[in-house]
Amino acid sequence: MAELTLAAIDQAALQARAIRADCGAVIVFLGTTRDHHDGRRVLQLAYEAYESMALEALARLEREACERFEVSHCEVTHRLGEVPPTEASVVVVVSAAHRGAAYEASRWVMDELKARVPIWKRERFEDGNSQWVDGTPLR
Amino acid sequence: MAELTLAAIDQAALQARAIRADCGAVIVFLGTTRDHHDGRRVLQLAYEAYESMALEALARLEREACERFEVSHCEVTHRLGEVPPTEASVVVVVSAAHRGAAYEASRWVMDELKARVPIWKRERFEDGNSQWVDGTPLR
Amino acid sequence: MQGKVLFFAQMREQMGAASAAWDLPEGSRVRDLLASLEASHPGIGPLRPHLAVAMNGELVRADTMLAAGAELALLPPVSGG
Amino acid sequence: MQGKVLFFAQMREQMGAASAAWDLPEGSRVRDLLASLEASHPGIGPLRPHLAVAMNGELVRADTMLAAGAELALLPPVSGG
Repeated sequence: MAELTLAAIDQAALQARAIRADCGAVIVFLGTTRDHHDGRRVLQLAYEAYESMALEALARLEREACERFEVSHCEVTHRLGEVPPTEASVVVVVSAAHRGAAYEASRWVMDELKARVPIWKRERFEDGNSQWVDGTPLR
Repeated sequence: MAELTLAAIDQAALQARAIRADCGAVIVFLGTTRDHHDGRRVLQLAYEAYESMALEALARLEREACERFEVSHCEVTHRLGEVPPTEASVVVVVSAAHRGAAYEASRWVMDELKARVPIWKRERFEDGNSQWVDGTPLR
Repeated sequence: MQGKVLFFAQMREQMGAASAAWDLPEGSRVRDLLASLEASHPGIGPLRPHLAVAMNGELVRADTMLAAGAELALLPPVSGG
Repeated sequence: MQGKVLFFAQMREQMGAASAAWDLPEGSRVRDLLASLEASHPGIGPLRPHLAVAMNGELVRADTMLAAGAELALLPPVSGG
Protein backbone atom coordinates (compact mmCIF):
# COMPACT_ATOMS: atom_id res chain seq x y z
CA MET A 1 0.00 0.00 0.00
CA ALA A 2 1.37 3.42 -0.93
CA GLU A 3 2.83 5.25 2.03
CA LEU A 4 4.36 8.60 2.99
CA THR A 5 6.50 8.58 6.10
CA LEU A 6 8.55 11.00 8.17
CA ALA A 7 10.62 8.15 9.59
CA ALA A 8 13.24 5.98 7.86
CA ILE A 9 11.57 3.74 5.26
CA ASP A 10 10.97 0.20 6.54
CA GLN A 11 12.47 -1.66 3.60
CA ALA A 12 12.36 -5.04 5.35
CA ALA A 13 8.59 -4.85 5.81
CA LEU A 14 8.06 -3.74 2.19
CA GLN A 15 10.20 -6.58 0.95
CA ALA A 16 8.58 -9.20 3.16
CA ARG A 17 5.20 -8.33 1.65
CA ALA A 18 6.61 -8.56 -1.88
CA ILE A 19 8.21 -12.00 -1.66
CA ARG A 20 5.68 -14.56 -2.78
CA ALA A 21 5.98 -18.23 -3.55
CA ASP A 22 4.66 -17.72 -7.10
CA CYS A 23 7.22 -15.02 -7.95
CA GLY A 24 10.75 -15.63 -9.14
CA ALA A 25 11.97 -12.04 -9.17
CA VAL A 26 11.86 -9.20 -6.69
CA ILE A 27 13.36 -5.81 -7.51
CA VAL A 28 13.95 -3.23 -4.82
CA PHE A 29 14.75 0.28 -5.99
CA LEU A 30 16.18 2.70 -3.44
CA GLY A 31 16.51 6.37 -4.29
CA THR A 32 19.19 7.66 -1.95
CA THR A 33 20.37 11.14 -1.14
CA ARG A 34 23.54 12.22 -2.91
CA ASP A 35 26.07 14.40 -1.15
CA HIS A 36 26.84 16.58 -4.20
CA HIS A 37 24.80 18.47 -6.77
CA ASP A 38 26.40 20.55 -9.53
CA GLY A 39 29.67 20.48 -7.64
CA ARG A 40 28.27 21.79 -4.35
CA ARG A 41 28.22 19.73 -1.20
CA VAL A 42 24.70 18.80 -0.09
CA LEU A 43 24.26 18.41 3.66
CA GLN A 44 20.65 17.42 3.67
CA LEU A 45 17.58 16.99 1.55
CA ALA A 46 14.11 17.76 2.75
CA TYR A 47 10.88 16.72 1.04
CA GLU A 48 7.40 18.13 1.30
CA ALA A 49 4.21 16.86 -0.31
CA TYR A 50 0.60 17.69 -0.94
CA GLU A 51 0.00 14.59 1.09
CA SER A 52 -3.53 13.52 0.23
CA MET A 53 -2.96 13.96 -3.50
CA ALA A 54 0.53 12.42 -3.40
CA LEU A 55 -0.74 9.31 -1.63
CA GLU A 56 -3.52 8.90 -4.17
CA ALA A 57 -1.02 9.36 -7.03
CA LEU A 58 1.34 6.73 -5.56
CA ALA A 59 -1.52 4.29 -5.09
CA ARG A 60 -2.53 4.84 -8.73
CA LEU A 61 1.04 4.11 -9.86
CA GLU A 62 0.98 0.84 -7.92
CA ARG A 63 -2.27 -0.20 -9.56
CA GLU A 64 -1.22 0.85 -13.05
CA ALA A 65 2.10 -1.00 -12.73
CA CYS A 66 0.19 -4.23 -12.08
CA GLU A 67 -2.14 -3.56 -15.03
CA ARG A 68 0.55 -2.56 -17.55
CA PHE A 69 3.17 -5.19 -16.70
CA GLU A 70 3.06 -8.84 -15.72
CA VAL A 71 3.83 -8.13 -12.09
CA SER A 72 2.10 -9.52 -9.01
CA HIS A 73 2.91 -6.84 -6.50
CA CYS A 74 4.10 -3.24 -6.51
CA GLU A 75 4.53 -1.03 -3.50
CA VAL A 76 6.00 2.47 -3.12
CA THR A 77 6.97 4.38 0.01
CA HIS A 78 8.24 7.97 -0.13
CA ARG A 79 9.88 9.67 2.80
CA LEU A 80 9.07 13.27 3.76
CA GLY A 81 10.92 15.78 5.93
CA GLU A 82 14.69 15.70 6.30
CA VAL A 83 16.63 12.84 4.74
CA PRO A 84 20.35 12.64 5.55
CA PRO A 85 22.82 11.54 2.84
CA THR A 86 22.84 7.78 2.03
CA GLU A 87 19.34 7.26 3.46
CA ALA A 88 16.52 6.34 1.10
CA SER A 89 14.02 9.00 0.08
CA VAL A 90 11.97 6.50 -1.93
CA VAL A 91 11.71 2.71 -2.10
CA VAL A 92 9.86 0.81 -4.85
CA VAL A 93 9.40 -2.95 -4.51
CA VAL A 94 8.09 -5.04 -7.40
CA SER A 95 7.68 -8.80 -7.63
CA ALA A 96 6.88 -10.87 -10.69
CA ALA A 97 7.05 -14.40 -11.99
CA HIS A 98 9.74 -13.32 -14.48
CA ARG A 99 12.39 -10.69 -14.09
CA GLY A 100 11.87 -8.79 -17.37
CA ALA A 101 8.47 -7.49 -16.30
CA ALA A 102 9.79 -6.66 -12.83
CA TYR A 103 12.61 -4.48 -14.25
CA GLU A 104 10.26 -2.71 -16.65
CA ALA A 105 7.61 -2.04 -14.02
CA SER A 106 10.09 -0.75 -11.45
CA ARG A 107 11.64 1.64 -13.96
CA TRP A 108 8.24 2.81 -15.20
CA VAL A 109 7.08 3.56 -11.65
CA MET A 110 10.15 5.70 -10.97
CA ASP A 111 9.83 7.56 -14.28
CA GLU A 112 6.15 8.29 -13.67
CA LEU A 113 6.65 9.16 -10.01
CA LYS A 114 8.93 12.02 -11.03
CA ALA A 115 6.14 13.63 -13.07
CA ARG A 116 2.89 12.56 -11.42
CA VAL A 117 3.32 12.90 -7.67
CA PRO A 118 3.14 16.29 -5.91
CA ILE A 119 6.34 16.06 -3.86
CA TRP A 120 9.09 18.70 -3.72
CA LYS A 121 12.73 18.37 -2.77
CA ARG A 122 14.84 21.08 -1.18
CA GLU A 123 18.62 20.85 -0.96
CA ARG A 124 20.55 22.43 1.87
CA PHE A 125 24.19 23.14 1.01
CA GLU A 126 27.30 23.34 3.13
CA ASP A 127 27.52 27.09 2.46
CA GLY A 128 24.22 27.61 4.31
CA ASN A 129 22.12 28.19 1.19
CA SER A 130 19.26 26.01 0.18
CA GLN A 131 17.15 25.70 -2.94
CA TRP A 132 14.20 23.84 -4.40
CA VAL A 133 15.41 21.33 -6.94
CA ASP A 134 14.37 22.06 -10.53
CA GLY A 135 11.30 20.00 -11.14
CA THR A 136 8.98 18.60 -13.77
CA PRO A 137 5.53 20.09 -14.48
CA LEU A 138 3.00 17.94 -12.66
CA ARG A 139 0.78 15.89 -14.97
CA MET B 1 33.09 -9.11 -4.16
CA ALA B 2 31.50 -12.08 -5.89
CA GLU B 3 30.47 -14.80 -3.48
CA LEU B 4 29.02 -18.31 -3.40
CA THR B 5 27.40 -19.33 -0.14
CA LEU B 6 25.64 -22.33 1.33
CA ALA B 7 23.88 -20.13 3.89
CA ALA B 8 21.08 -17.61 3.35
CA ILE B 9 22.38 -14.62 1.39
CA ASP B 10 23.25 -11.66 3.60
CA GLN B 11 21.37 -9.00 1.69
CA ALA B 12 21.83 -6.36 4.37
CA ALA B 13 25.62 -6.58 4.16
CA LEU B 14 25.55 -6.47 0.35
CA GLN B 15 23.32 -3.44 0.41
CA ALA B 16 25.34 -1.62 3.06
CA ARG B 17 28.41 -1.89 0.85
CA ALA B 18 26.47 -0.58 -2.17
CA ILE B 19 25.02 2.56 -0.62
CA ARG B 20 27.41 5.41 -1.25
CA ALA B 21 27.10 9.13 -0.74
CA ASP B 22 27.85 9.79 -4.43
CA CYS B 23 25.11 7.45 -5.69
CA GLY B 24 21.46 8.33 -6.06
CA ALA B 25 20.15 4.91 -7.05
CA VAL B 26 20.56 1.42 -5.64
CA ILE B 27 18.87 -1.57 -7.25
CA VAL B 28 18.63 -4.89 -5.46
CA PHE B 29 17.57 -7.87 -7.57
CA LEU B 30 16.50 -11.01 -5.73
CA GLY B 31 15.97 -14.22 -7.62
CA THR B 32 13.65 -16.26 -5.43
CA THR B 33 12.53 -19.85 -5.60
CA ARG B 34 9.11 -20.40 -7.12
CA ASP B 35 6.81 -23.09 -5.77
CA HIS B 36 5.54 -24.22 -9.18
CA HIS B 37 7.12 -25.16 -12.50
CA ASP B 38 5.08 -26.30 -15.49
CA GLY B 39 2.12 -26.94 -13.20
CA ARG B 40 3.99 -29.18 -10.76
CA ARG B 41 4.57 -28.22 -7.15
CA VAL B 42 8.24 -27.58 -6.38
CA LEU B 43 9.27 -28.38 -2.80
CA GLN B 44 12.86 -27.35 -3.04
CA LEU B 45 15.57 -26.16 -5.38
CA ALA B 46 19.17 -27.18 -5.02
CA TYR B 47 22.11 -25.56 -6.79
CA GLU B 48 25.55 -26.87 -7.53
CA ALA B 49 28.49 -25.08 -9.12
CA TYR B 50 31.95 -25.55 -10.53
CA GLU B 51 32.90 -23.24 -7.74
CA SER B 52 36.29 -21.87 -8.75
CA MET B 53 35.16 -21.11 -12.28
CA ALA B 54 31.75 -19.79 -11.18
CA LEU B 55 33.35 -17.37 -8.73
CA GLU B 56 35.70 -16.10 -11.41
CA ALA B 57 32.79 -15.70 -13.84
CA LEU B 58 30.73 -13.75 -11.27
CA ALA B 59 33.70 -11.50 -10.51
CA ARG B 60 34.12 -10.84 -14.23
CA LEU B 61 30.43 -9.89 -14.52
CA GLU B 62 30.87 -7.40 -11.68
CA ARG B 63 33.86 -5.80 -13.37
CA GLU B 64 32.24 -5.73 -16.81
CA ALA B 65 29.06 -4.17 -15.42
CA CYS B 66 31.13 -1.26 -14.07
CA GLU B 67 32.95 -0.90 -17.41
CA ARG B 68 29.88 -1.12 -19.66
CA PHE B 69 27.48 1.02 -17.64
CA GLU B 70 27.85 4.18 -15.57
CA VAL B 71 27.64 2.34 -12.28
CA SER B 72 29.85 2.72 -9.23
CA HIS B 73 29.38 -0.64 -7.62
CA CYS B 74 28.10 -4.07 -8.57
CA GLU B 75 28.11 -7.14 -6.40
CA VAL B 76 26.62 -10.61 -6.92
CA THR B 77 26.09 -13.43 -4.45
CA HIS B 78 24.73 -16.83 -5.52
CA ARG B 79 23.52 -19.41 -3.06
CA LEU B 80 24.39 -23.12 -3.43
CA GLY B 81 22.86 -26.23 -1.93
CA GLU B 82 19.20 -26.37 -0.98
CA VAL B 83 17.09 -23.22 -1.22
CA PRO B 84 13.55 -23.38 0.18
CA PRO B 85 10.71 -21.56 -1.62
CA THR B 86 10.66 -17.75 -1.19
CA GLU B 87 14.34 -17.60 -0.21
CA ALA B 88 16.79 -15.90 -2.56
CA SER B 89 19.06 -18.02 -4.75
CA VAL B 90 20.81 -14.97 -6.17
CA VAL B 91 21.13 -11.32 -5.16
CA VAL B 92 22.58 -8.60 -7.41
CA VAL B 93 23.17 -5.13 -5.97
CA VAL B 94 24.07 -2.20 -8.22
CA SER B 95 24.54 1.45 -7.30
CA ALA B 96 24.90 4.39 -9.63
CA ALA B 97 24.63 8.15 -9.70
CA HIS B 98 21.56 7.85 -11.96
CA ARG B 99 18.93 5.17 -12.02
CA GLY B 100 18.87 4.42 -15.76
CA ALA B 101 22.38 2.95 -15.69
CA ALA B 102 21.59 1.02 -12.53
CA TYR B 103 18.54 -0.67 -14.10
CA GLU B 104 20.44 -1.52 -17.27
CA ALA B 105 23.44 -2.92 -15.44
CA SER B 106 21.36 -5.04 -13.06
CA ARG B 107 19.39 -6.53 -15.91
CA TRP B 108 22.51 -7.16 -17.98
CA VAL B 109 24.20 -8.97 -15.07
CA MET B 110 21.23 -11.31 -14.64
CA ASP B 111 20.98 -12.01 -18.40
CA GLU B 112 24.70 -12.78 -18.61
CA LEU B 113 24.76 -14.78 -15.40
CA LYS B 114 22.28 -17.23 -16.91
CA ALA B 115 24.69 -18.05 -19.75
CA ARG B 116 28.16 -17.45 -18.38
CA VAL B 117 28.33 -18.98 -14.90
CA PRO B 118 28.69 -22.75 -14.34
CA ILE B 119 25.86 -23.25 -11.87
CA TRP B 120 23.11 -25.88 -12.14
CA LYS B 121 19.65 -25.96 -10.60
CA ARG B 122 17.77 -29.11 -9.64
CA GLU B 123 14.07 -29.06 -8.81
CA ARG B 124 12.57 -31.51 -6.34
CA PHE B 125 8.83 -32.04 -6.80
CA GLU B 126 6.08 -32.97 -4.40
CA ASP B 127 5.70 -36.34 -6.15
CA GLY B 128 9.23 -37.30 -5.12
CA ASN B 129 10.81 -36.82 -8.54
CA SER B 130 13.52 -34.34 -9.24
CA GLN B 131 15.12 -33.00 -12.40
CA TRP B 132 17.84 -30.69 -13.62
CA VAL B 133 16.32 -27.54 -15.03
CA ASP B 134 16.77 -27.08 -18.78
CA GLY B 135 19.77 -24.85 -19.18
CA THR B 136 21.67 -22.60 -21.55
CA PRO B 137 24.93 -23.69 -23.21
CA LEU B 138 27.78 -22.16 -21.23
CA ARG B 139 29.66 -19.42 -23.06
CA MET C 1 -18.20 32.12 -3.25
CA GLN C 2 -15.44 31.04 -0.92
CA GLY C 3 -12.89 28.30 -0.44
CA LYS C 4 -9.35 27.53 0.56
CA VAL C 5 -6.14 27.48 -1.43
CA LEU C 6 -2.95 25.62 -0.49
CA PHE C 7 0.57 26.68 -1.45
CA PHE C 8 3.56 24.35 -1.76
CA ALA C 9 7.34 24.67 -2.05
CA GLN C 10 8.46 27.90 -3.77
CA MET C 11 4.84 29.00 -3.96
CA ARG C 12 4.46 28.67 -0.20
CA GLU C 13 7.60 30.70 0.34
CA GLN C 14 6.51 33.45 -2.08
CA MET C 15 3.10 33.66 -0.43
CA GLY C 16 4.56 33.57 3.06
CA ALA C 17 1.89 31.05 4.11
CA ALA C 18 0.89 27.44 3.53
CA SER C 19 -2.72 28.34 2.74
CA ALA C 20 -5.20 31.19 2.37
CA ALA C 21 -8.92 31.69 1.98
CA TRP C 22 -10.29 32.77 -1.40
CA ASP C 23 -13.46 34.78 -1.98
CA LEU C 24 -14.46 35.37 -5.58
CA PRO C 25 -17.70 36.07 -7.50
CA GLU C 26 -19.88 33.21 -8.79
CA GLY C 27 -18.61 32.03 -12.18
CA SER C 28 -14.94 32.68 -11.40
CA ARG C 29 -12.39 30.37 -12.94
CA VAL C 30 -9.02 29.03 -11.86
CA ARG C 31 -7.25 31.79 -13.79
CA ASP C 32 -9.20 34.42 -11.87
CA LEU C 33 -7.91 33.00 -8.60
CA LEU C 34 -4.35 33.07 -9.93
CA ALA C 35 -4.77 36.65 -11.12
CA SER C 36 -6.11 37.79 -7.76
CA LEU C 37 -3.19 36.13 -5.95
CA GLU C 38 -0.68 37.71 -8.32
CA ALA C 39 -2.29 41.11 -7.79
CA SER C 40 -1.60 40.91 -4.06
CA HIS C 41 1.74 39.02 -4.41
CA PRO C 42 3.48 40.15 -7.61
CA GLY C 43 6.47 37.95 -6.64
CA ILE C 44 4.63 34.86 -7.86
CA GLY C 45 4.58 36.17 -11.45
CA PRO C 46 7.63 34.23 -12.67
CA LEU C 47 6.30 30.99 -11.11
CA ARG C 48 2.80 31.30 -12.53
CA PRO C 49 3.40 29.82 -16.00
CA HIS C 50 4.93 26.72 -14.37
CA LEU C 51 2.19 26.02 -11.83
CA ALA C 52 -0.19 23.10 -11.93
CA VAL C 53 -3.48 23.61 -10.15
CA ALA C 54 -5.55 20.98 -8.35
CA MET C 55 -9.14 21.41 -7.19
CA ASN C 56 -10.26 18.92 -4.54
CA GLY C 57 -7.27 16.74 -5.37
CA GLU C 58 -7.72 16.61 -9.16
CA LEU C 59 -5.66 18.55 -11.69
CA VAL C 60 -7.72 21.27 -13.41
CA ARG C 61 -7.15 23.74 -16.24
CA ALA C 62 -6.93 27.52 -16.03
CA ASP C 63 -10.44 27.86 -17.48
CA THR C 64 -12.09 25.41 -15.05
CA MET C 65 -14.89 27.01 -13.02
CA LEU C 66 -14.25 27.24 -9.30
CA ALA C 67 -16.67 25.29 -7.10
CA ALA C 68 -17.96 26.82 -3.89
CA GLY C 69 -16.04 25.47 -0.91
CA ALA C 70 -13.38 23.86 -3.07
CA GLU C 71 -9.84 23.24 -1.86
CA LEU C 72 -7.46 24.53 -4.51
CA ALA C 73 -3.75 23.75 -4.50
CA LEU C 74 -1.00 25.55 -6.42
CA LEU C 75 1.71 23.11 -7.35
CA PRO C 76 5.14 24.12 -8.69
CA PRO C 77 7.08 21.64 -10.85
CA VAL C 78 7.57 18.48 -8.78
CA SER C 79 10.84 16.82 -7.75
CA GLY C 80 10.03 13.69 -5.79
CA GLY C 81 12.13 10.57 -5.92
CA MET D 1 49.90 -37.96 -20.09
CA GLN D 2 47.55 -37.75 -17.13
CA GLY D 3 45.15 -35.38 -15.47
CA LYS D 4 41.83 -35.06 -13.73
CA VAL D 5 38.34 -34.50 -15.10
CA LEU D 6 35.36 -33.11 -13.15
CA PHE D 7 31.71 -33.92 -13.84
CA PHE D 8 28.75 -31.71 -12.94
CA ALA D 9 24.96 -32.01 -12.74
CA GLN D 10 23.52 -34.58 -15.21
CA MET D 11 27.06 -35.46 -16.28
CA ARG D 12 28.03 -36.31 -12.71
CA GLU D 13 24.96 -38.52 -12.36
CA GLN D 14 25.61 -40.31 -15.65
CA MET D 15 29.24 -40.93 -14.71
CA GLY D 16 28.33 -41.99 -11.17
CA ALA D 17 31.17 -39.86 -9.81
CA ALA D 18 32.14 -36.22 -9.37
CA SER D 19 35.57 -36.73 -10.94
CA ALA D 20 37.91 -39.23 -12.56
CA ALA D 21 41.53 -39.50 -13.64
CA TRP D 22 42.34 -39.38 -17.36
CA ASP D 23 45.34 -41.01 -19.02
CA LEU D 24 45.77 -40.40 -22.74
CA PRO D 25 48.67 -40.37 -25.24
CA GLU D 26 50.67 -37.18 -25.89
CA GLY D 27 48.93 -35.04 -28.49
CA SER D 28 45.42 -36.01 -27.42
CA ARG D 29 42.70 -33.40 -27.76
CA VAL D 30 39.56 -32.58 -25.80
CA ARG D 31 37.45 -34.65 -28.20
CA ASP D 32 39.62 -37.69 -27.52
CA LEU D 33 38.89 -37.41 -23.82
CA LEU D 34 35.15 -37.14 -24.56
CA ALA D 35 35.31 -40.16 -26.85
CA SER D 36 37.12 -42.25 -24.27
CA LEU D 37 34.57 -41.35 -21.62
CA GLU D 38 31.70 -42.17 -23.95
CA ALA D 39 33.28 -45.52 -24.77
CA SER D 40 33.17 -46.51 -21.11
CA HIS D 41 29.87 -44.73 -20.34
CA PRO D 42 27.62 -44.82 -23.41
CA GLY D 43 24.86 -43.13 -21.37
CA ILE D 44 26.55 -39.76 -21.81
CA GLY D 45 26.02 -39.87 -25.58
CA PRO D 46 22.86 -37.72 -25.64
CA LEU D 47 24.50 -35.12 -23.37
CA ARG D 48 27.73 -34.86 -25.34
CA PRO D 49 26.62 -32.36 -28.03
CA HIS D 50 25.43 -30.00 -25.30
CA LEU D 51 28.53 -30.07 -23.11
CA ALA D 52 30.92 -27.20 -22.66
CA VAL D 53 34.44 -28.14 -21.64
CA ALA D 54 36.82 -26.16 -19.44
CA MET D 55 40.54 -26.81 -19.04
CA ASN D 56 42.10 -25.25 -15.94
CA GLY D 57 39.06 -23.03 -15.57
CA GLU D 58 38.92 -21.68 -19.15
CA LEU D 59 36.47 -22.80 -21.81
CA VAL D 60 38.18 -24.77 -24.60
CA ARG D 61 37.15 -26.23 -27.94
CA ALA D 62 36.90 -29.89 -28.90
CA ASP D 63 40.14 -29.65 -30.89
CA THR D 64 42.16 -28.05 -28.09
CA MET D 65 45.22 -30.13 -27.14
CA LEU D 66 45.17 -31.54 -23.62
CA ALA D 67 47.93 -30.31 -21.31
CA ALA D 68 49.66 -32.74 -18.98
CA GLY D 69 48.25 -32.45 -15.46
CA ALA D 70 45.31 -30.34 -16.61
CA GLU D 71 42.01 -30.23 -14.74
CA LEU D 72 39.23 -30.69 -17.26
CA ALA D 73 35.58 -30.04 -16.44
CA LEU D 74 32.53 -31.24 -18.38
CA LEU D 75 29.75 -28.69 -18.08
CA PRO D 76 26.14 -29.33 -19.12
CA PRO D 77 23.93 -26.36 -20.06
CA VAL D 78 23.85 -24.03 -17.05
CA SER D 79 20.80 -22.88 -15.07
CA GLY D 80 22.00 -20.51 -12.36
CA GLY D 81 19.96 -17.56 -11.18
